[in-house]
Amino acid sequence: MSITVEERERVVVRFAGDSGDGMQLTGDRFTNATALLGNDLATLPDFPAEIRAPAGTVHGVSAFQIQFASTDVTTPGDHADVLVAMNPAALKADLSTVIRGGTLILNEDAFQKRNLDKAGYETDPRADGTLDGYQVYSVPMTSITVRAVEPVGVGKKEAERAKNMFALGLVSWMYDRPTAPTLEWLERKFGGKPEILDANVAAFNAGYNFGETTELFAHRVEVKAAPAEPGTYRNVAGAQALAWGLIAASRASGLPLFYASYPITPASDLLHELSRHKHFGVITVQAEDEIAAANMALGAAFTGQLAVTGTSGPGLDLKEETIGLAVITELPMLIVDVQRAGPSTGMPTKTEQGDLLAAMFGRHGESPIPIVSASSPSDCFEVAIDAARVAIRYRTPVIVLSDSFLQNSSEPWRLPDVSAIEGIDPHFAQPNGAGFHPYARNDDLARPWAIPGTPGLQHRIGGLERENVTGSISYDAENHERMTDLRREKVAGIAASLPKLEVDDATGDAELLVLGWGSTAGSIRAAVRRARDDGEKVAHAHLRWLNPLPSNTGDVLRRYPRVLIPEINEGQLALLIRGRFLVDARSFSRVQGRPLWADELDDAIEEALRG
Amino acid sequence: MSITVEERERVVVRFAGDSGDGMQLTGDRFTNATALLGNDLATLPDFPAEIRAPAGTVHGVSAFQIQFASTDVTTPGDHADVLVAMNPAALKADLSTVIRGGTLILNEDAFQKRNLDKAGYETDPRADGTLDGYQVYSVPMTSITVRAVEPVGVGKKEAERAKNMFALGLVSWMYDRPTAPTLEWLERKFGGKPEILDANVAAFNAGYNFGETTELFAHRVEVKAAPAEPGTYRNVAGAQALAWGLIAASRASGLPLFYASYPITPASDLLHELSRHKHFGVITVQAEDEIAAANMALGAAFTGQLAVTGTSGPGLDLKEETIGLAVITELPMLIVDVQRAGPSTGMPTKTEQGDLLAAMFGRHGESPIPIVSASSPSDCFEVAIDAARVAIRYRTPVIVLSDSFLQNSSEPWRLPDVSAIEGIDPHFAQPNGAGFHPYARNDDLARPWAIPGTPGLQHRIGGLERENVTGSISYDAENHERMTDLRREKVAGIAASLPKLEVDDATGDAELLVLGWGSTAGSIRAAVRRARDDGEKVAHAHLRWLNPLPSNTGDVLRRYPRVLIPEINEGQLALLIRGRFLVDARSFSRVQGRPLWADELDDAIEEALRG
Amino acid sequence: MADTLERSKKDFTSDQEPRWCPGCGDYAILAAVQSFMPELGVAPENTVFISGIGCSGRFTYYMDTYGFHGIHGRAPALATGVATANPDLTVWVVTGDGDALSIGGNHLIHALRRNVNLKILMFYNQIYGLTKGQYSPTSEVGKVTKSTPFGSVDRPFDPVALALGAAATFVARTIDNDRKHLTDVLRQAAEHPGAAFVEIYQNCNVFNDGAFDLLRDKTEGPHNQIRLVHGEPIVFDGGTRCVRLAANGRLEIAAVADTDPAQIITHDVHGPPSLAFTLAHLSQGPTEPTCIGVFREVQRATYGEAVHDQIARARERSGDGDLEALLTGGDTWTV
Amino acid sequence: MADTLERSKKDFTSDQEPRWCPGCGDYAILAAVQSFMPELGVAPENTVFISGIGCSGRFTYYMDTYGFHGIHGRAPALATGVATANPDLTVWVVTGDGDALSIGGNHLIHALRRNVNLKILMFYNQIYGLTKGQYSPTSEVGKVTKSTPFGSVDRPFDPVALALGAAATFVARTIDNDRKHLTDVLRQAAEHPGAAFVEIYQNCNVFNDGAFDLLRDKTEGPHNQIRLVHGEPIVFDGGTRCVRLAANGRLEIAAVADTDPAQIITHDVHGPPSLAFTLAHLSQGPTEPTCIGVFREVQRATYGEAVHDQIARARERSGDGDLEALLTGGDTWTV
Ligand SMILES: Cc1ncc(C[n+]2csc(CCOP(=O)(O)OP(=O)(O)O)c2C)c(N)n1
Ligand SMILES: Cc1ncc(C[n+]2csc(CCOP(=O)(O)OP(=O)(O)O)c2C)c(N)n1
Ligand code: SF4
Ligand code: SF4
Ligand SMILES: [Mg+2]
Ligand SMILES: [Mg+2]
Repeated sequence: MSITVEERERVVVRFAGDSGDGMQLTGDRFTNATALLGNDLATLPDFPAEIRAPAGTVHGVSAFQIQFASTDVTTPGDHADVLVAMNPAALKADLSTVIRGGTLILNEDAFQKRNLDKAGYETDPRADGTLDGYQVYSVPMTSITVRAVEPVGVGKKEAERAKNMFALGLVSWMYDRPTAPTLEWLERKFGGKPEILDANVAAFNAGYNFGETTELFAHRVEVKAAPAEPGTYRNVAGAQALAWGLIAASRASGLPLFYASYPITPASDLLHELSRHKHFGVITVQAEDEIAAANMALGAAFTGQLAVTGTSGPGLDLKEETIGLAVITELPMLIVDVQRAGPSTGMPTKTEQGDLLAAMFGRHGESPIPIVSASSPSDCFEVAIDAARVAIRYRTPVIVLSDSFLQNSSEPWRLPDVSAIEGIDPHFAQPNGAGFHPYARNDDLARPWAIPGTPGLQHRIGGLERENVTGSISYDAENHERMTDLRREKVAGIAASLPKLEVDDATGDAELLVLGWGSTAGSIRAAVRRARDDGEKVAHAHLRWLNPLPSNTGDVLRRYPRVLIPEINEGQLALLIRGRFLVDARSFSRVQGRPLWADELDDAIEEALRG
Repeated sequence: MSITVEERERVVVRFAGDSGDGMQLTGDRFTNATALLGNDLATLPDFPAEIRAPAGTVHGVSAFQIQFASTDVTTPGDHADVLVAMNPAALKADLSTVIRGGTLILNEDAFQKRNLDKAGYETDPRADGTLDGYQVYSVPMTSITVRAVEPVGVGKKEAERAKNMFALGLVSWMYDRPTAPTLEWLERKFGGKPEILDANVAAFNAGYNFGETTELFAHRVEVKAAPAEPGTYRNVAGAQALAWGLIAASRASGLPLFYASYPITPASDLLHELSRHKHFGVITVQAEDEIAAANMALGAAFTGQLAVTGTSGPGLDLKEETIGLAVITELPMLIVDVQRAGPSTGMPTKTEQGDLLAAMFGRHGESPIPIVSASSPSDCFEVAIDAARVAIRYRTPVIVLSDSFLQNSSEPWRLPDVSAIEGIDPHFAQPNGAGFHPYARNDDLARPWAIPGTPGLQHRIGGLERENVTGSISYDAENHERMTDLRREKVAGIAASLPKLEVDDATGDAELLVLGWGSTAGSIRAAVRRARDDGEKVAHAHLRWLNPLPSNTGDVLRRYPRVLIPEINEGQLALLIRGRFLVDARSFSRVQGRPLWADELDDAIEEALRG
Repeated sequence: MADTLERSKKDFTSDQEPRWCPGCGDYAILAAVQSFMPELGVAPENTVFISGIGCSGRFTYYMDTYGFHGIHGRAPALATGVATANPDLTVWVVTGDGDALSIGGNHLIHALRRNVNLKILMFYNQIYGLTKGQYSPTSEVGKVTKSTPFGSVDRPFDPVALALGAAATFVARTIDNDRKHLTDVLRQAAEHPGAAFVEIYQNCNVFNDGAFDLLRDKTEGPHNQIRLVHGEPIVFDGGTRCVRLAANGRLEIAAVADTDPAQIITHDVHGPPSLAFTLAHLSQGPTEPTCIGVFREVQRATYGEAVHDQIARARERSGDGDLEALLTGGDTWTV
Repeated sequence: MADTLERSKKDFTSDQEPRWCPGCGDYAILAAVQSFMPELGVAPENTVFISGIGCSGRFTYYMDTYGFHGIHGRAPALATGVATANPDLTVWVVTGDGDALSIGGNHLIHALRRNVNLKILMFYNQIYGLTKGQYSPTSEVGKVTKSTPFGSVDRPFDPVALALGAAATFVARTIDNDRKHLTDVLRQAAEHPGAAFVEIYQNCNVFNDGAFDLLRDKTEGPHNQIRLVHGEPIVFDGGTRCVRLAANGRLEIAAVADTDPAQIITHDVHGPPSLAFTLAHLSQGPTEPTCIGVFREVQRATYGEAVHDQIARARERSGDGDLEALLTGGDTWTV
């Protein structure tokens, strides 16, 4: 039987196994090879909530999903075309993610009674009809791996642990991925442990050869490289891009980066990543709690550093009082909120966009703050720089909204020319002989940033209301109103320096505007494209700055007879848009702890168009 | 010269002096006599920010304002008809509060160079034209008091300290207030110290007689008793009424009252008041901070008590994470937020309505919570009971919004029949032999309240997302969405048990609806009345519950061509109303750390009608 | 609220399957606690377990008692509410070293100061487990973790010393894998009326494996555990070493052979907390000989008792509160 | 960052008029600090005062240095940010007993543990002044205040003991009205490299007048102040009383006349913190003879130093960071 090659535009593969099975690593390597091949792609790791749940249980399943294509990829895919399941639990947990008719590659060795029991299968799903309608390939991955690795002479346990490389080899063969990058990577990683290296290489090759030599698979799939702008690319996850963006902002402004944080899923990776780059002069402080972290950052801001504190929802709640202090003291500072599913502890490993209103309004009193959000993993880089630029220019704290999905998923990124990143002048106040007025404002309504160490500019700031210009404590009624207005106007005025809201409206006469923000960009883009392919007139605009809104937002909204706002919350942006512009925007809300699926948006768009 | 008596419908008197001058006490006593005389009234103490600022300085001025009338009184008065100023600083601080042509009663003895300097007067305002257009009475209060007290034989300092009683006596004479209540009160207060008693009585009488015998004052003013519904009345401040309402709710529900709080202006008085009533079984805990206080209350709620925590804005920020925990664990609990001027530390002694959106949205994730607000000092009593009733019935935390103005000001209160207060059945879960499901819901969507000590109902709750019905931890996508919806629907569903929004629309065809919430009720009512007196068609509706809104809110709003929403913030309710109902409600915003004035509302109403 | 019903471990075991990493020290602690509970004679329904966030925080779910899994760091405050509202309940707090000493440090020291009737079990693994391995305020200086790839630079707390500094009335230390010692300490903690702080050395085999080997190890342990017993001279290492008085009132570890028996310190859990504090600073635990057992036990009114006494006295003085009298107290008038 | 310019009190005095109550102990402390500052040789622009909320919090406004009046309880964290970001600054923290020990307790103990280079002045008046008189976690049991009309029921912290429990490297106590002693302690605190915790007995004449009379009073004071001096025997009350060794390593106050001189303890600020801790528990201060002066002083790397050292070492190892190299590190491909 000869093996045919089928060309496909896009494929979604999902690797699923036990926490200990190394699925994230497998996914990473597959992603890497795919990126090097030139496909566009997007990935989504799906961690279990437990650190290491008992092996073989459904709640211990760890998965990694990748969509890659010869055209533009905007999401990791709603559903998988192929699921690699290393054990019954993985099958149980993730079968529902696979399209009907999709391919299942199962590790046959793991389908014994004990594992079926642990996964909660009463009968073998391979035999009881559960898998009817799927293309099932049962491959004894463990035993082949053990046999292949035997010559290397490592112990049985080590040999078995290499089975993920077998799976990787097999899938690499199926999709005709280059093997060199993986082999090189293994070399780098296990160079110091030749036995382990050999075992992994043997397993990988065994997997690849298994595809090549057995007649199990009737065809391979080829996904051609996607057209891409010329440039140097890498694959990047949101957490990395955000960390690097902060470092870039530090370089652009000449201000040392000071990052204070208290660990919390899914924001901890930012702390981890930044703490590795001390040679950039990055100070990272693991604070005793989120309140301390925010205060430390604010203290560092006072000294003239690029101060950042990062957290997730529960930590945002705790930081609010301190953010209010940053608002009234008008100091530049970034607060990164990597949103996760709430309320309360909620589902810490799952994604959500539930913190927008808490970012807007989570502090007592009138406490306006700029808010910016990232729309894709690589976009986090730019967003970090933009946020720093606004914070420094306007002397204001800025909240950066990311989410669990963005932080963990990855995509190819065309590397920016770092020498072209525009400088950010901190414009520290300089002594000029005359009296110093810490609340004298410039045209941006920003006040001077006079840092300790500067002779003659000693001054005192704090949380009590200030007299404008002089900065003295003031209980004066009119001054309070003036300051309240000024704080609002200053933030509103930022819009003047922001890009206008761009609308992707192919024909210019769309009947529906889909307005989004944050990590839903990819899903919305995919859905809007499909709707257009179906002949619908649909436009898409995606907000980066949520406060202030781009100056043309009202105009854009009023240009369309219908507006749909999809969010992974219960309509938070929708409330703001409706309240501000009195536009009857319809909210599409899906709060399931996962990214929006393009196909559920298809329906929502359809309804909005007809509704 | 004979003294004429002028009858007036309403008068606003303001007592102002040094922090040490006893102005609050003077005001209290005047209020008491006024209440006993049967006037309607409202009061407003105005404390300095400092504990005891240096004597004689403007920032050490303490004032007390009262409006009393023979008709309905709704506010302490925008401006004073009469200012009693015990020293130049008091005049300097408060002259602007007096209407043009108003009366100034000055303590002549205090107007020496030193005091003028301290007050920041370069020349004597009595001589330099500053007081042109006012009716000025310069009375040597200190020296007359010292002379009057001489026979008692107390030291000079004690004698001088009694000058506030002189002022009280004089003003009591001017407005024909009964003297007996004051004399009796002095007797009760100083019974144990006969010399001090005699000194105060002598000073009070001297003041009264000074009015009677000197020819300085050409006329007295009489303000007749106001018509009032039959009943027993007392004067009550918001803090008291709220404390007593909580005690009443405790009695009505049979649940012990547990109040945990961390002191903060202006919420501390609630802690002070409740801690005095231990014989009601009230537990008060002064916690180490606001987070602890909220957690302690939540712990007490878990045990089946009526758990309450109180604070002001900065403390609300800190409690938000714990409130989120109360939301997801669906336990009854009250959070009282006595708002003050923000952001941050702001102006701690000044009032504001700046926390509405923080109450609505201050927590990460979708975390809906009922919010209720009080509209007058005495209304706090009912509000506390209503809040407890909703919290217990629906198993939900409830935020009670009060503010600095409400807590400190007072008004006559027709005492409710305590035996008629409807009981609140906590409906604790009882063992029924069958398995217990902590998240099984009743028709209100409320879950069972199973308290420790109940055999067979052991269960575990917490901040992780729960499976509906069973309450097991769940990471299931659909369950999360279902629970998110349920939490929202439960809170929304409370509207069914709440009174509809009532509109005060005299003619039924008003062209403008003025919609308010909280402590602005009195000012709005006064302004709306005046507008009607001027022939305008204006309606007034006042929201008590801000979440959920009364079920007919949309209908009411749509009935009027124009809607005006006055708030002591920058349009927080306005945003909610606009966003929810797409009604072009106009916001009137005045953020000056003080109650709204009816006369500034006059203009706003005028504008809204024409605009 | 003890009674005399017969109960077994099963009565305290919920139907939830524990989900810690295989090999985690938490399993041993859970088993010890579940087995110990029947001995207390307190019904499951009168027992409340309260925990914060962390691997340790899951403990609550495995006990078939009332349970509240609070938010990070706030368990002592949540538990203070429970124990103060209803002093008839037996309230246990389970917390981690990050939960208790990092974000929750303030609530812990205040609960101890107030002497709230809580039995606080702090799982001391010198790491953040649940968030996958950052250092903790109890990690040793130089600790390499995800958040400190070049080693931590800040000195850790000694939780026993901190608790003593916070005026705790009961302070003890024990080890996850020594069931007998652990149970013995639990018993004494349970008997103590007031706040009992129990530090449990707990092995996190995923992120900080072996941190306590010197003390946990079956062969090393006996040499390095200084087992404190009230009223007995402090000797260890098979009777070869002791704690003795040195110059200027200081204490030191010495060989028994070289020591005048009169100089050997007798352990005393009562009196001023100074002795306990000194013992806590004898060495850099857990990497040197380390004291385990009860450091301190003194009796003071518990917070809950004092609060309810005050209410009882107010009622004796003024009778049970009368709402009508409250409202009409002060000046009223009738129309 | 000391220099040799001549400065005077005026250089550290801002144009804001202090607004404490007349007679408040804060005035004396302010005057002492302003007078002492020139001695340090640090320019006002290199000096930062950071405070929390409370009467004490206003201190910041009266110093003509850089100043940050933070929110309640968070001054140590805010100051940690300042001192860690820029170790060249001299950073002072002014806080109250409520600010530092109630809401801010956690930040305080962590700043001490980390040995952040902060000079922390805690105004100990055993009351909440600014909020008009509620009890504080340092008020004695039974304290009648607005929030405890029937007396408080919870035992207070001893701040010195708490600081020692938190591994503080410098702990001292002094008194508002003893300018010489106060200045002397400030000097030692300033010289200490690292976190210095100074408790200052401060009279709040409005809400807690006379709390420290036994020690502040010109005639009572000398009898009751146990003045600690490193290296000297601990005697007081005009040489008539002393601190001596008692049974089982305990210390006690005794008459010198009844004491073998060899038994008198010599004050030692170094070594394990046990001696300092014992001295903190000699009595129920401030209503019995009470130790004042420096309890403890030991040297450890400061947090700021250690953080910047780590950066310097990373730069030595890897050179100054190169953004381009960072982005292109790992697998890239070119289209
Ligand atoms: C407010 C908040 N901040 C941070 C977190 C993230 N978090 C959860 S557990 C934990 C630390 C756990 O360490 P420890 O208390 O030592 O428990 P262990 O897992 O080691 O048992 C952290 C930082 C959170 N859940 N909530
Ligand atoms: C978050 C927050 N909670 C409460 C307060 C109210 N508050 C201000 S100062 C203070 C306590 C002051 O006591 P202390 O620290 O002893 O200072 P003192 O006034 O006695 O100098 C409190 C409770 C606040 N400002 N912010
Ligand atoms: S991470 Fe460590 S502490 Fe947590 S369950 Fe696993 S082994 Fe136990
Ligand atoms: S209240 Fe007390 S501490 Fe505050 S300023 Fe007045 S006297 Fe000083
Ligand atoms: Mg831990
Ligand atoms: Mg104090």
